[in-house]
Amino acid sequence: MLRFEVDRRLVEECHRLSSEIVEQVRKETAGFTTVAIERSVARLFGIDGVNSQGVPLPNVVVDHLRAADKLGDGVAVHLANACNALGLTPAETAQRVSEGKLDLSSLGWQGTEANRKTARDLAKAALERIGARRRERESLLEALPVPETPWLYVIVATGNIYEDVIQAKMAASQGADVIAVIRSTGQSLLDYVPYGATTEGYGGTYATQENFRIMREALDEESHRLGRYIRLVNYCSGLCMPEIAAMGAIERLDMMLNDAMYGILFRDINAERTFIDQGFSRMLNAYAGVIINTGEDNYLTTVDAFNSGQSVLASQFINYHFARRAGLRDEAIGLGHAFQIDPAIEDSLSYEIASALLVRALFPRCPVKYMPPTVHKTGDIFFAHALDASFNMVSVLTGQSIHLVGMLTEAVHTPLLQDRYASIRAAKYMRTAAKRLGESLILKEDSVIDARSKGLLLKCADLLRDVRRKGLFQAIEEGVFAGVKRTRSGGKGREGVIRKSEWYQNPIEELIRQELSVEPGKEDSNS
Amino acid sequence: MLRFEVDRRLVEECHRLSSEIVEQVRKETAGFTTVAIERSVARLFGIDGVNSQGVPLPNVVVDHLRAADKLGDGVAVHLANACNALGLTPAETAQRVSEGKLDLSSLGWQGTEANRKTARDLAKAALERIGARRRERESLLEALPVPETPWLYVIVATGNIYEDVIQAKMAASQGADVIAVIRSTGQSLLDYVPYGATTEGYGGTYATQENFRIMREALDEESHRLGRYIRLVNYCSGLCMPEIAAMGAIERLDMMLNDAMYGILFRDINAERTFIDQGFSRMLNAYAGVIINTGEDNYLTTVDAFNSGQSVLASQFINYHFARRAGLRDEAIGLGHAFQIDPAIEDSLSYEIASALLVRALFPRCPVKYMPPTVHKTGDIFFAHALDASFNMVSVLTGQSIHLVGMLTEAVHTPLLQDRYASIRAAKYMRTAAKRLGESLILKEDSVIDARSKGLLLKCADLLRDVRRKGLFQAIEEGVFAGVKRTRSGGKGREGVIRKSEWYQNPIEELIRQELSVEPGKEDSNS
Amino acid sequence: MTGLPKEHMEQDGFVLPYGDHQNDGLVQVSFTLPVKDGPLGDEAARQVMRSMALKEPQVVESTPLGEGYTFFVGYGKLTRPVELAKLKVARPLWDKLEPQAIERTIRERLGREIVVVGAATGSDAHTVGLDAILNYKGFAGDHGLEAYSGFKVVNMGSQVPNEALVQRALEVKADAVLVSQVVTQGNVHLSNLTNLVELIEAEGFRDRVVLVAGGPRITHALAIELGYDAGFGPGTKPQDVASYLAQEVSKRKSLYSNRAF
Amino acid sequence: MTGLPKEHMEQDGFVLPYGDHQNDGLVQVSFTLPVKDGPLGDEAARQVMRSMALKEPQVVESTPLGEGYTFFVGYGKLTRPVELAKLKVARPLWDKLEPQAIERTIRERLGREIVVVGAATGSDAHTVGLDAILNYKGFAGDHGLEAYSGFKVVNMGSQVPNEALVQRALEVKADAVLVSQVVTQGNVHLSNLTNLVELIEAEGFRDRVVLVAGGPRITHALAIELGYDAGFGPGTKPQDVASYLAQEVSKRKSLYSNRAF
Ligand code: B12
Ligand code: B12
Ligand SMILES: Cc1ncc(COP(=O)(O)O)c(C=O)c1O
Ligand SMILES: Cc1ncc(COP(=O)(O)O)c(C=O)c1O
Repeated sequence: MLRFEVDRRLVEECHRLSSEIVEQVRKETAGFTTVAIERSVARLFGIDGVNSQGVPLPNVVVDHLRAADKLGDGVAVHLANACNALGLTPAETAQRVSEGKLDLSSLGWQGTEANRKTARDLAKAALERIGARRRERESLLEALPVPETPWLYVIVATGNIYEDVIQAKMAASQGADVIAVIRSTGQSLLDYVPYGATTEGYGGTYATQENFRIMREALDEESHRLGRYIRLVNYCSGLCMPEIAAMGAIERLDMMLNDAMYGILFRDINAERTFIDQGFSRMLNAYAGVIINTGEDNYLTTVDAFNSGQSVLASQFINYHFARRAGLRDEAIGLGHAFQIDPAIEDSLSYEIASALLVRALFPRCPVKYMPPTVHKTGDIFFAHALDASFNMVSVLTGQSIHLVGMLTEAVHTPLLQDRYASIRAAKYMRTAAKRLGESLILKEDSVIDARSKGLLLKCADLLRDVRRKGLFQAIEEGVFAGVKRTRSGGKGREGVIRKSEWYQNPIEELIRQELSVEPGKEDSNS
Repeated sequence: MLRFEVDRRLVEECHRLSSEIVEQVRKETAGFTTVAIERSVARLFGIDGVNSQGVPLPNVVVDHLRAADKLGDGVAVHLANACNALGLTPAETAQRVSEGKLDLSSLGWQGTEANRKTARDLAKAALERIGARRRERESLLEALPVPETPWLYVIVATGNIYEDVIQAKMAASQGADVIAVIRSTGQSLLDYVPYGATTEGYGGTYATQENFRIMREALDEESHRLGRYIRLVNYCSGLCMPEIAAMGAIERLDMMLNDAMYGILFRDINAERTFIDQGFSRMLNAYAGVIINTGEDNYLTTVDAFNSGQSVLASQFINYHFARRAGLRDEAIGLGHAFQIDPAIEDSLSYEIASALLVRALFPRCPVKYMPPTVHKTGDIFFAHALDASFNMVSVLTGQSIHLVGMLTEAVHTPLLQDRYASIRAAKYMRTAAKRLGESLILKEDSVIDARSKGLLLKCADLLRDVRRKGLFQAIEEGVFAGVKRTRSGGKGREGVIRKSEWYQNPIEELIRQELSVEPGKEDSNS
Repeated sequence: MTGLPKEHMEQDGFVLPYGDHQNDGLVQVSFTLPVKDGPLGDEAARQVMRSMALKEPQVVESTPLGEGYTFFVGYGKLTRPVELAKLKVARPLWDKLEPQAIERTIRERLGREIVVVGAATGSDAHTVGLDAILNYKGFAGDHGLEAYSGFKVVNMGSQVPNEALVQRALEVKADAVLVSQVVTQGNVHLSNLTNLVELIEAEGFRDRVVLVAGGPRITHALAIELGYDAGFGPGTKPQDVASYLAQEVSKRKSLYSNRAF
Repeated sequence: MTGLPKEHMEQDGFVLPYGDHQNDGLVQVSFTLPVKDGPLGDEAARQVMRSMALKEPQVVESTPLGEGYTFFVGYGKLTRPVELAKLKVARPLWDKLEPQAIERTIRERLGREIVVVGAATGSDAHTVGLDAILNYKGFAGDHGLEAYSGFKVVNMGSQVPNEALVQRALEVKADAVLVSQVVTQGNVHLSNLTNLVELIEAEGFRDRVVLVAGGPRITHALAIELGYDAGFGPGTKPQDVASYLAQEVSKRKSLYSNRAF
């Protein structure tokens, strides 16, 4: 592929700055957990299902402890206490709590050491379950290798999981390597995860554990039929970020959209809550062997791509360091990037190449998730298709790894069966036709592309210096990313941020840290 | 633009070989004229219109002389003789002949010198008329410059000249720089040129002088409206090659499809006739300031583009030397090239770049006419559009000059209004988006592209050596070009080849040779 | 959508699609059928085209998409012309004004600021279009309503429940309520928009407010049909909306001179 | 077009186009109207879609193409399903055979070479398709009829007048006449093909010859309708044609055992 040589000193400075930016946030949020994190622990302890009013049991348990002002201890010890006291599994405990038959706060305390140990045992069992699914993926990947990059990533979004299955299988048979089930509008603001198989969503299908299971099963079947492992993606953003990470780990999802700032900027979710949630959810992703997809591509929908390239890069550095701190290896950090410059701009294609090259050079081991043009598409489906052809070319030329296939009907509707077909066909063609194109070309010094890449990196470093100076919360408050301003204490879901008590325990986190050797405030050394 | 460095020694050898190949053909055909050449002279002397049976008067006059076995002298002196004898203009002469009122062969001979002089005067008047149109073009181009390359070239082909006008004007307003009126199937095998405005053709509109005029007038109007000179193209191939060149010269066409071998290979027209006709028609093109378009692109419709690239190149060398011998400057030799490799082949895009680069490097001053993919298009108009996007990119990247805009409906029908729009839109986008892309990149030595370009040139040289050895007629007999085999004496229209008498005179040719300083058997020195 | 030259609305005659020749009626279609590819599938596709009143239906491509589904591209000829004079088009009743004229209209005809509240409602989080109209920055070189001294703008942002929007409109005594709807899958925009009108009617201030909808699938006609005063689709400029509001709110002032706010 | 697995012909039930949901009926259309762009133009486009029986017609793009013409892209929903069992499809009545089986059939059932004459007729100069079927080289890895010892092939090439083809067929006592028609503008292929049948009938040897048409817009059904014995469309392999001819000519031999040649 075509290569760009970065100024290593500058890159190191960017890494140092962002590492410091991220450490600052970590320090300021270390004393807190969230309702969503606790619900994930509950889920991982085996609590699932809904009560008679349809409220998910993880919510029931967490709300119950919260009402008793015990949530600061974490759910884990309290569930362990019930276990030790009554010999109940967490699921049984939740069931009783939900039926009003059990009050956890009035149960006799079975001893801190004993409870902590039980909690750790429950956590160990949970992680074993996840580990098993991870190993399952590894062996499937060995048996059913995915021969070509970039992987072709398409979305299904009918709103009905059973239709999604039909469309996903067909997409896979047409050549898609990765299937993302887009979720319904509005789900990210729900402070619970809907339950069971669902058949009605708008602009997407609800992310539920059962939906995950149904789709994973269908894709496993299809993977075997095709001799190629089809990866499954869903979102762990929004108010339930860590819970969905847990569900994804259990149902062997392969990638998850997980961004440290997307919820803040695009869903007006409280910033502290988001930073805390992303930390734990990424640990789960890391343990599950999930590749995360960050969401910088989204910035270019609210600000101009030509002028704001540096904010995408700066955010990638920051997201990267958040991810490293959660134990994700480079190979699991799928940084979001996008082809969004106004096609009316002279040399737009060269500028797109410049930024695509740059992100590859800056994060050489990270599988960039390259997003297609969307903003400048209109109902002229023919021109949209031509624009995607350029995107496909740049993707292959610059050696991107995860290629979100652009749709000719982007400005019209979520993709029809035939839209996905046409788009996959065009992307496949380019992957073959331009296979060794990048190897054939050398970037000319001081050319329009080279100058743009260099300029972007300089601006990115400036921006990171500025963010380092004022802190990430302040930067967000000033609208540095995506042109969106959010205050530290504003936004949805802040009430779900809980100060940890001195007895707080999250045994899942502890174990993951231990197994992946991630110390709080430190990144692991593979960098 | 991206560049490829050719092996100069090898290129010089190719030029020497093809010059010799062409000189051999010239020598073997120098003693002949054709009915079509003589009809062109008649036309240029002002003979037009049809007789009561609809037979064009140039045919009437030429057939008349032929019947009297006088055609070997050329029409010019006989028309001059009539002029000197009866004081008639050639047009009046033709009228009388057609009415059976005049027998040219029984007219008293007015003296060779006198007749020759009159013939030269008539020729001078004709060339002045053409020269005036040429200067008209030059001043229009100055007033209405065409700012961007590649020029976007589209076809109109409704069969009805009035519909063509509507579609051509709209295409120009959408961004087309060049309009080609495709002619009806079958016209190339007519041994006369249809007369008047026509409204019914199949797969194209008849090439008639009136149709030329109507379209030129409409495009002049549009050029003024748009402030950009719109070039008009038609075909001077087929049995009436030189006549149509004459008509094009008179009606200020700007480009003409004119290939030294197309008629032989694709229309089974006699080889000797074709070589003789192309020589004179190109002189007319040269004098009129017309850019010719050669037809090597067509070869890749009957043989595989991946395996037969060298035959395209070899033919370009040969066509080039035929053209130089007819007085065409490099800037007027639009060599045909095409993007036709099977898109299913790995690295097909790199191979396309390789050959597009090579042709630019071999003929640096010739305006290559780059043809879009056609053969591998199917009714999947979406994929066809994506394929054209690649073609558009290669065209801009490699700095082609005349860009025939590919149509998404290539495999379906001659372009609809909306097809042309979508295709122009996509091509315009690429011209802007990739403007300086080529300047940004350097070709890597021994890469897949570089190796392919080098390999093609080597094979081309081999092929030319072979053709030089056996002669062009023999090579054609063996199916070297386009995989089509034609014998020297076979094919249509051979009866129209006429041995020149010792009194033969073609004053048009003489004057053009004089004014452009083209000696038979020599190329001019701008090379 | 607004201030269009007259000739855009006043064409007549009968028209047919035009591909290659006047009135040839040529139309391109593509669709997917749950049939296998093959002669039967092609015939089914032709039958679909016949159902669409297309003559000489041609299937130019049929591609299997996977188990039992086939994608078709076709061309056919429509023979029933459209009579332009008979078309009913909801006509915009305002003129496009220049910014100064807008300010002047508000100052002179209304004599106070126009208060507008805008939101992307329901679960819709697309704010780019709404922001383009409301925020100072604007759209395509044209500043948003905030840039006018004649407008006071409350932009509530995205995913705003209809109830919250109604509440806020009452609080700030809004002259105009501007709603953006971008997501249309399952016609969710239609139910959202209808619900808002109902809430406003229930609160009893429908006649005191100019109600405007916008979004890529919104047309003026659709908005009218849903009980709105105006609708703005793709390519709307802030100036269009400002022109409309300046004229409409001023006009209403005289109609409801006794209005509470 | 030949030797298709049975299930390709034997589906039934009612089907509708499928976009996002089963039976949503979604169809994409594009066309150009001689109208200016604007609300009236959009409404004319919706009216065109209504004429095509599309419900909820959506114009998603309207682009002016130049003086008074506008290009539209639309989506709409078809609600009238196609009943598969009721479709009439001309069924191919031959089986696809392997090359050896083709040779054997000719040898054993006919006992002599099959003589075929092929041409691209009228002013049509497209020979690639015809050559693909006839010439040794063949198409997509499959050799043409020339490669079979059972066929004697006369390929007359392009732009052959129907009269010349008929003449040659008589001269060589052709068992089969193969015609290629690629250019279809103004339906020129239909008149060409019809004219050929008439000439052959006039010469009185229609029943002694297998008459086959081929080309990108040819279907078996169309060929039958025009009075041919078979039609071959895009993607035809030489082997398909060889299979058909081997079986059909052999069959006819028994029917017309007294035939002149
Ligand atoms: C940018 C974008 C996003 C951004 C939004 C950022 C933001 N803060 O707005 C992000 C990335 C966050 C996003 C997310 C999603 N999106 Co989105 N997104 C788009 C995209 C690419 C562009 C929209 C846009 O900004 N257009 C530019 C503006 C200026 O145009 P506009 O909205 O039409 O506005 C103009 C007019 O309509 C009018 N107007 C609009 N509103 C108003 C209001 C008033 C009062 C007035 C007067 C005028 C007016 O004036 C504006 C200026 O001319 C479109 C695809 C496309 N190319 O259109 C998809 C699209 C709209 N998104 C879509 C979907 C499905 C989603 C998701 C639901 C996907 C998912 N499941 O995750 C999510 C969730 C969003 C949610 N909960 O609503 C679909 C909607 C499908 C449908 N028709 O139902 C689209 C069409 C893409 C697709 N093909 O799938 N999206
Ligand atoms: C190659 C080509 C040419 C070459 C032809 C070279 C040659 N010796 O054949 C050249 C460059 C010379 C050419 C010229 C023209 N062409 Co042309 N050409 C094409 C092109 C790109 C490909 C056709 C092709 O070779 N296909 C590959 C073969 C294998 O496919 P096929 O023909 O469908 O054949 C298969 C089946 O149909 C079947 N079959 C075909 N014939 C037969 C016969 C029998 C007996 C059987 C059993 C089966 C059979 O089996 C074959 C194998 O599967 C098409 C566009 C396209 N992509 O389709 C335009 C196209 C066919 N050409 C077109 C036109 C208009 C022309 C011109 C008239 C343009 C002009 N005015 O100058 C000229 C003149 C030609 C003339 N007088 O007929 C139009 C026809 C429009 C229409 N539908 O009416 C097309 C569709 C392009 C376009 N969109 O405008 N053309
Ligand atoms: C990181 C991330 N999360 C989530 C989403 C989707 O939005 P929501 O969380 O509202 O479903 C996106 C959009 O593409 C995204 O990039
Ligand atoms: C040089 C040349 N002449 C003529 C033609 C057109 O064919 P015809 O001469 O049959 O009209 C072509 C085809 O594109 C061509 O390339």
